[in-house]
Amino acid sequence: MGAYFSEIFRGLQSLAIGMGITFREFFKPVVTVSYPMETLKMSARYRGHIELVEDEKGQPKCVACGMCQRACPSGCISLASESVEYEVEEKGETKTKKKKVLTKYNLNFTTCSLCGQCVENCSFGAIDFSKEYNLASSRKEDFHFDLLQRLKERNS
Amino acid sequence: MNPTVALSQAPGLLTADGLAGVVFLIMLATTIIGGIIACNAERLVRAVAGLIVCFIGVAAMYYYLNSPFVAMMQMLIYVGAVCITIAFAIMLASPEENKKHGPAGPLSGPLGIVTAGLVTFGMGAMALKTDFIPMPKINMGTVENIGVELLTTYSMVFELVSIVLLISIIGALVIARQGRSK
Amino acid sequence: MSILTLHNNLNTYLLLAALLFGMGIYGLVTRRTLIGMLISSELILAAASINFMAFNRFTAPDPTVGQIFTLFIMAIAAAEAAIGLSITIAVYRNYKSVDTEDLVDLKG
Amino acid sequence: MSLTVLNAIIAVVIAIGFAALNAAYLVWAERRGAGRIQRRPGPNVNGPLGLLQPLADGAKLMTKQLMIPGGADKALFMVAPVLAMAPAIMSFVTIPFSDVIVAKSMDVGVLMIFAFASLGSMSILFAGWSSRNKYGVMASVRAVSQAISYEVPMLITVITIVMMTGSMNLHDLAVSQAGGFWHWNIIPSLASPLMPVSFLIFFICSLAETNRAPFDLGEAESELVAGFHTEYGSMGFGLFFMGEYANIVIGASLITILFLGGWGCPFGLFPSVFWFLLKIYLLIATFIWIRWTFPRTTIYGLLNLSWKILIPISLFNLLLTAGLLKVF
Amino acid sequence: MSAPIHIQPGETFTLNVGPQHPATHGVLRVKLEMDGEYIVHAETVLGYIHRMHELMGENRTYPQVLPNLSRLDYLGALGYTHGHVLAVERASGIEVPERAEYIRAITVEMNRIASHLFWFGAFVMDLGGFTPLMYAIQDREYILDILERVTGSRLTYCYYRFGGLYNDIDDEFIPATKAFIPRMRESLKKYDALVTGNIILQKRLKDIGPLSKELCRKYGATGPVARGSGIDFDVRKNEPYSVYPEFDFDIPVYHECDSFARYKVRMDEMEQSLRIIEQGLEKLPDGPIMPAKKPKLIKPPAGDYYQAVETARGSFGIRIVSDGGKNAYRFKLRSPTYSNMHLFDEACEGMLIMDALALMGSLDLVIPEIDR
Amino acid sequence: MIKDTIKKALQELFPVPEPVVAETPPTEAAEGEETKAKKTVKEGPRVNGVIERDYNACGYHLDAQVDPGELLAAVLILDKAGFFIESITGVDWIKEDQLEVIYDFSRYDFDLCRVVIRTRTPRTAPKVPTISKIFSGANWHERETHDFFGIKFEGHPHLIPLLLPEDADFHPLLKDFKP
Repeated sequence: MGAYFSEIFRGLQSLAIGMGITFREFFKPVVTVSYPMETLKMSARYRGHIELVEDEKGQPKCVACGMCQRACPSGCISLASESVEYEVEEKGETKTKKKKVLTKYNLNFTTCSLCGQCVENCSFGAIDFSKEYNLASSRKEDFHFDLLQRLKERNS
Repeated sequence: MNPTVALSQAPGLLTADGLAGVVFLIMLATTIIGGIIACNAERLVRAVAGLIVCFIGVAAMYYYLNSPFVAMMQMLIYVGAVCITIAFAIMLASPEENKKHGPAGPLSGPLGIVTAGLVTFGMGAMALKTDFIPMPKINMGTVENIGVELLTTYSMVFELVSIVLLISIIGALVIARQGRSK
Repeated sequence: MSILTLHNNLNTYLLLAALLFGMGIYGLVTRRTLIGMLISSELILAAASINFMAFNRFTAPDPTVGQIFTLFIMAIAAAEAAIGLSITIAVYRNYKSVDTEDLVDLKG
Repeated sequence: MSLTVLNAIIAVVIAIGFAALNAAYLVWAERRGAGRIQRRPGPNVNGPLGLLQPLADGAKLMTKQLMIPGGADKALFMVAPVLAMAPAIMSFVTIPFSDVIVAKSMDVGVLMIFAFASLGSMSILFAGWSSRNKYGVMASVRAVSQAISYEVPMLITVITIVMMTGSMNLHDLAVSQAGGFWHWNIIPSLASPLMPVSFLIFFICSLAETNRAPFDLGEAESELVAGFHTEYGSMGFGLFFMGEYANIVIGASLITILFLGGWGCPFGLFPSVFWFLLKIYLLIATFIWIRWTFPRTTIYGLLNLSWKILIPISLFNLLLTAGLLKVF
Repeated sequence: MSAPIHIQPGETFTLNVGPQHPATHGVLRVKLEMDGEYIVHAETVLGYIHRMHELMGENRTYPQVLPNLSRLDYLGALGYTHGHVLAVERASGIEVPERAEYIRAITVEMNRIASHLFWFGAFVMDLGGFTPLMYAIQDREYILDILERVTGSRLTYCYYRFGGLYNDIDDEFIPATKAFIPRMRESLKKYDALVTGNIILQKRLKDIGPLSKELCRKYGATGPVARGSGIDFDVRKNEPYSVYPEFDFDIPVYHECDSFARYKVRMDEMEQSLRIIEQGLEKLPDGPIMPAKKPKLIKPPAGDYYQAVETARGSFGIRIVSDGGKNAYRFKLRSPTYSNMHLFDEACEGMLIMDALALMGSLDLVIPEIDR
Repeated sequence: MIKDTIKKALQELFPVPEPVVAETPPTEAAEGEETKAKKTVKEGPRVNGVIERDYNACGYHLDAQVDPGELLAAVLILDKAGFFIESITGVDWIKEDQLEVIYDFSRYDFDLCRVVIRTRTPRTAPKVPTISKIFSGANWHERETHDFFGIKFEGHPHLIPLLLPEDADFHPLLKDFKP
């Protein structure tokens, strides 16, 4: 009989303790961020989709070596380049040199797993993560990024 | 109260009495429709639903018969207990949910109608033919009166009913628990 | 006599009770399952109760008697429902059916 | 048009309006309250403090299509939500909000509320059964067995109170406690020393009867998806929802009248409808608070609680009170 | 509750829990043969999000598989990546700088706490209490913020590299983690009062879902499920790897074998993980995070290598059969929940559905990890 | 040490001492093991027998290869010694036209011993007896292996696809699988 009542009593006591905790929490400030009204700043290392890095002249640093393409596990990077001849002054004489110039750098963000292998494998520091996270669309095509185009738009 | 007094003048539709009459007619229809569903529906669950509708109507009848207490007990016991028990039994005992329960045989339908019609006709005719003589009331039949009567005049019956209920509960448990051992 | 004063007329209730009784009889005759028959018998009990209540209201000198009797009917009906349904379930466990036609096996 | 009809119509409109408004804004209050307890804002976009959220919800529910699952018993499927909502509104008829605000003061007011509450469990049973969903059937069987087993201690407690007051009229019950909180039924007196326990029992039972957490087994979402209203959408669901909240208001009103002195002021002054509303909304706030604090009980834990704890104690209380009433 | 011993034939019905069901936390289907509310027989149906990670592991080079490992278990991703890098390091004999190992251990333990927190919330939500989930998520967010600042992502970290780490910890990491530890201890006390002590929860979990020691052994259950059944087994202690021998921590073991024991094991484990983090921060050495000489292309010598690590859910094993190429010849993932879930079929027979789902919740299921 | 007892017990399964086992004493250095393992892979299927491996290099202690017929006996030894089953998997040695089934066992106590049991079966009609009668937990692992490699586990109670779709008739981890 004693156990019967003590169990009821202990049960009620535990319930009261629980209610006390939620009561205290009731008066604590709200911790959530109302997303569209407020936004958070992404941390410096935030890994968004990749973006081409430009040099001082506003041209992509990329030399189209294709390391990122090879390193990518999901094959979401496709790039193309063409060889252009250009002239440099070297020791007083003009020489024609060949250089690969990036003509296309597409990122298929739908398959990207944001692992960072491409950035890690780039020996030239030509790609970096963007801090963009407001990416929502109902169309698949919106996630096929033309990074060269984006670079141009950023510069203009 | 003498019924003939009330019958002498007809109330207007929009007075309190008239509204009461309208509601009564609605409840009357409810009772009859519920009864028809209860005895005629092919699915048993619908029959129970009809029974509930019918009992709600019957409760309203009781209310009009000056005994709200019995009306509420009707709802509480029939709707809240008996009908739920029946519905439970249907769930437990008829796995073929969609099986239609038609009439028992080719003749049973007409036979049923004839029997039921004869009985109804007989009872109705008897009711209409007989002159019921109202007697002077000795009390108002309030809840208080019922309580006093139950515990004085009918106390023995009251106790017996309690025993019957107890026995039926135990009996029901014993019968229904057969075949399932824990 | 207006249609709106029907609720003050004994005959209304008696006819309703007769109708419900008839429905109950019809159900008892035509239903094939135990539960269906139980439902029909509830209708018959309701008809009887209405009669009690009607006479109680219009003719009986002591208007508590009918009410008390109706209450007893309710109690008995509840008991009957409980017992009837437990029997139904027991029958179902043994026969896998509550159809009255299937319950012809006397050996149990 | 005569005054009677007008009165009747007004009463009906007020009853439905009160029930609907309560349902709508109790949902809002519940969501805001839950939000605060969980340290998030809750609905706050529609209107100031999200006060227009119920309208948005209502508009959404009403404009959606009512899907009837294949194989469902259509008639019962449609009737069940109505059967959930209508008795709840009917019960408002006899609840006295103050000395004068009452639609129909009945001598059997308490019984009437219980009678109509029993219709509610029928609607749950039909909803679960007719939607031809196994989860629905299991949930409705659970909900009904729960409702039946909690009606018993609830009624026993009510009998204790009715015995002390000598009336089943809700108005009389409230009036008998007039004049300060020391007259309330919750305060133990010589004749009823266990009244706080009775109050607790009644409170727990009304939680269970209204299918509120921690007794919301009928809609235990982690086991039975959404319970008996799994297949309901649109206004079918809306009616169940409104019925649930209307039932909560009725439960809170009943507690207020039976234990907390109805519309009486705690200090014995100015009894009015204000106190009544204050008390029921405080009780509802407690309901909400409890819901967002506790996990759900099991079905056998729930039945054990009723049959092994609540019923014995309430029966003992009934006997004790009866004996003491004879003595004092 | 005792099970019905004698079941009437033809009185059972089949209940499909899942593929979409609130209790399965993902796309898992359990076919339950029910007698009323009692389970007569259960059959789990898997494969709804099977993605053939093992074939991907054979088709990709070793570094390319790294992001896959985070997708196995999205709640405790770091533990799984840890297993992979350790396995490849063992196979190709790469030495890991001590600092990298310490950071790995600290982040893995933080991830373990995050995973247990989410489990705690989801489990209590399974039992019908919604609020603890929100409190747990608040604490978890704090961990995710710290990890995001270090790794760059919040859920599917791809942080470890063969031989070290993707990048070193940032300046805020140590103060933030040090601030987190007392805060987490405070929260654990709160959970203890709000949830663990609650009579309803105790009634729902105590003596419910017993898993005997022998059952665990036959099914190969590991992790908190085994430890709740009185099995003193934790890969971190039994088969020490990484820098775990350096830490002083206990393995919580409960002998009650019920759901409450499993619950308590996880709650205690969070405390132990906090201890490891505390010690790790203290002992964190300076130095490089990548080895000085690291092969450009990872080509383990031919052979059969196995590495087990203790993740939040149990012993995660990874088997690499190499033929000397840059891709694995066979890449086998032994996921702990796969074995833990398997015993559910046998254990839940004769239970009430409520208790069975409480048992399922106490197994801490992450479906992508079962299906792989 | 449990390792030695298990090794002894497993060796007793092979009445005629295999030459390979005799040639490789358990004290041999890890490097030797490695080279030998490499060699066996290159040269062809390994001969049945028990090899003690270097734990630090491989991650397990005992590596036993048995015939499918001896499998149950070997597993029974481990069951009696209180091992638990970690996993079962297969490897497709397409060049040798054989399928290998690998059973991993480990212990719950601190007497660390991981045992790997391998058995090989021809690729054309892969058949291995089930061990789900001994370790109930092998049920799913065997079904999974059947999914991926098409290996028939004889006597398995419920050998239907587990992770693959119910109507799958392909075995994706076979090396000649073309999606």
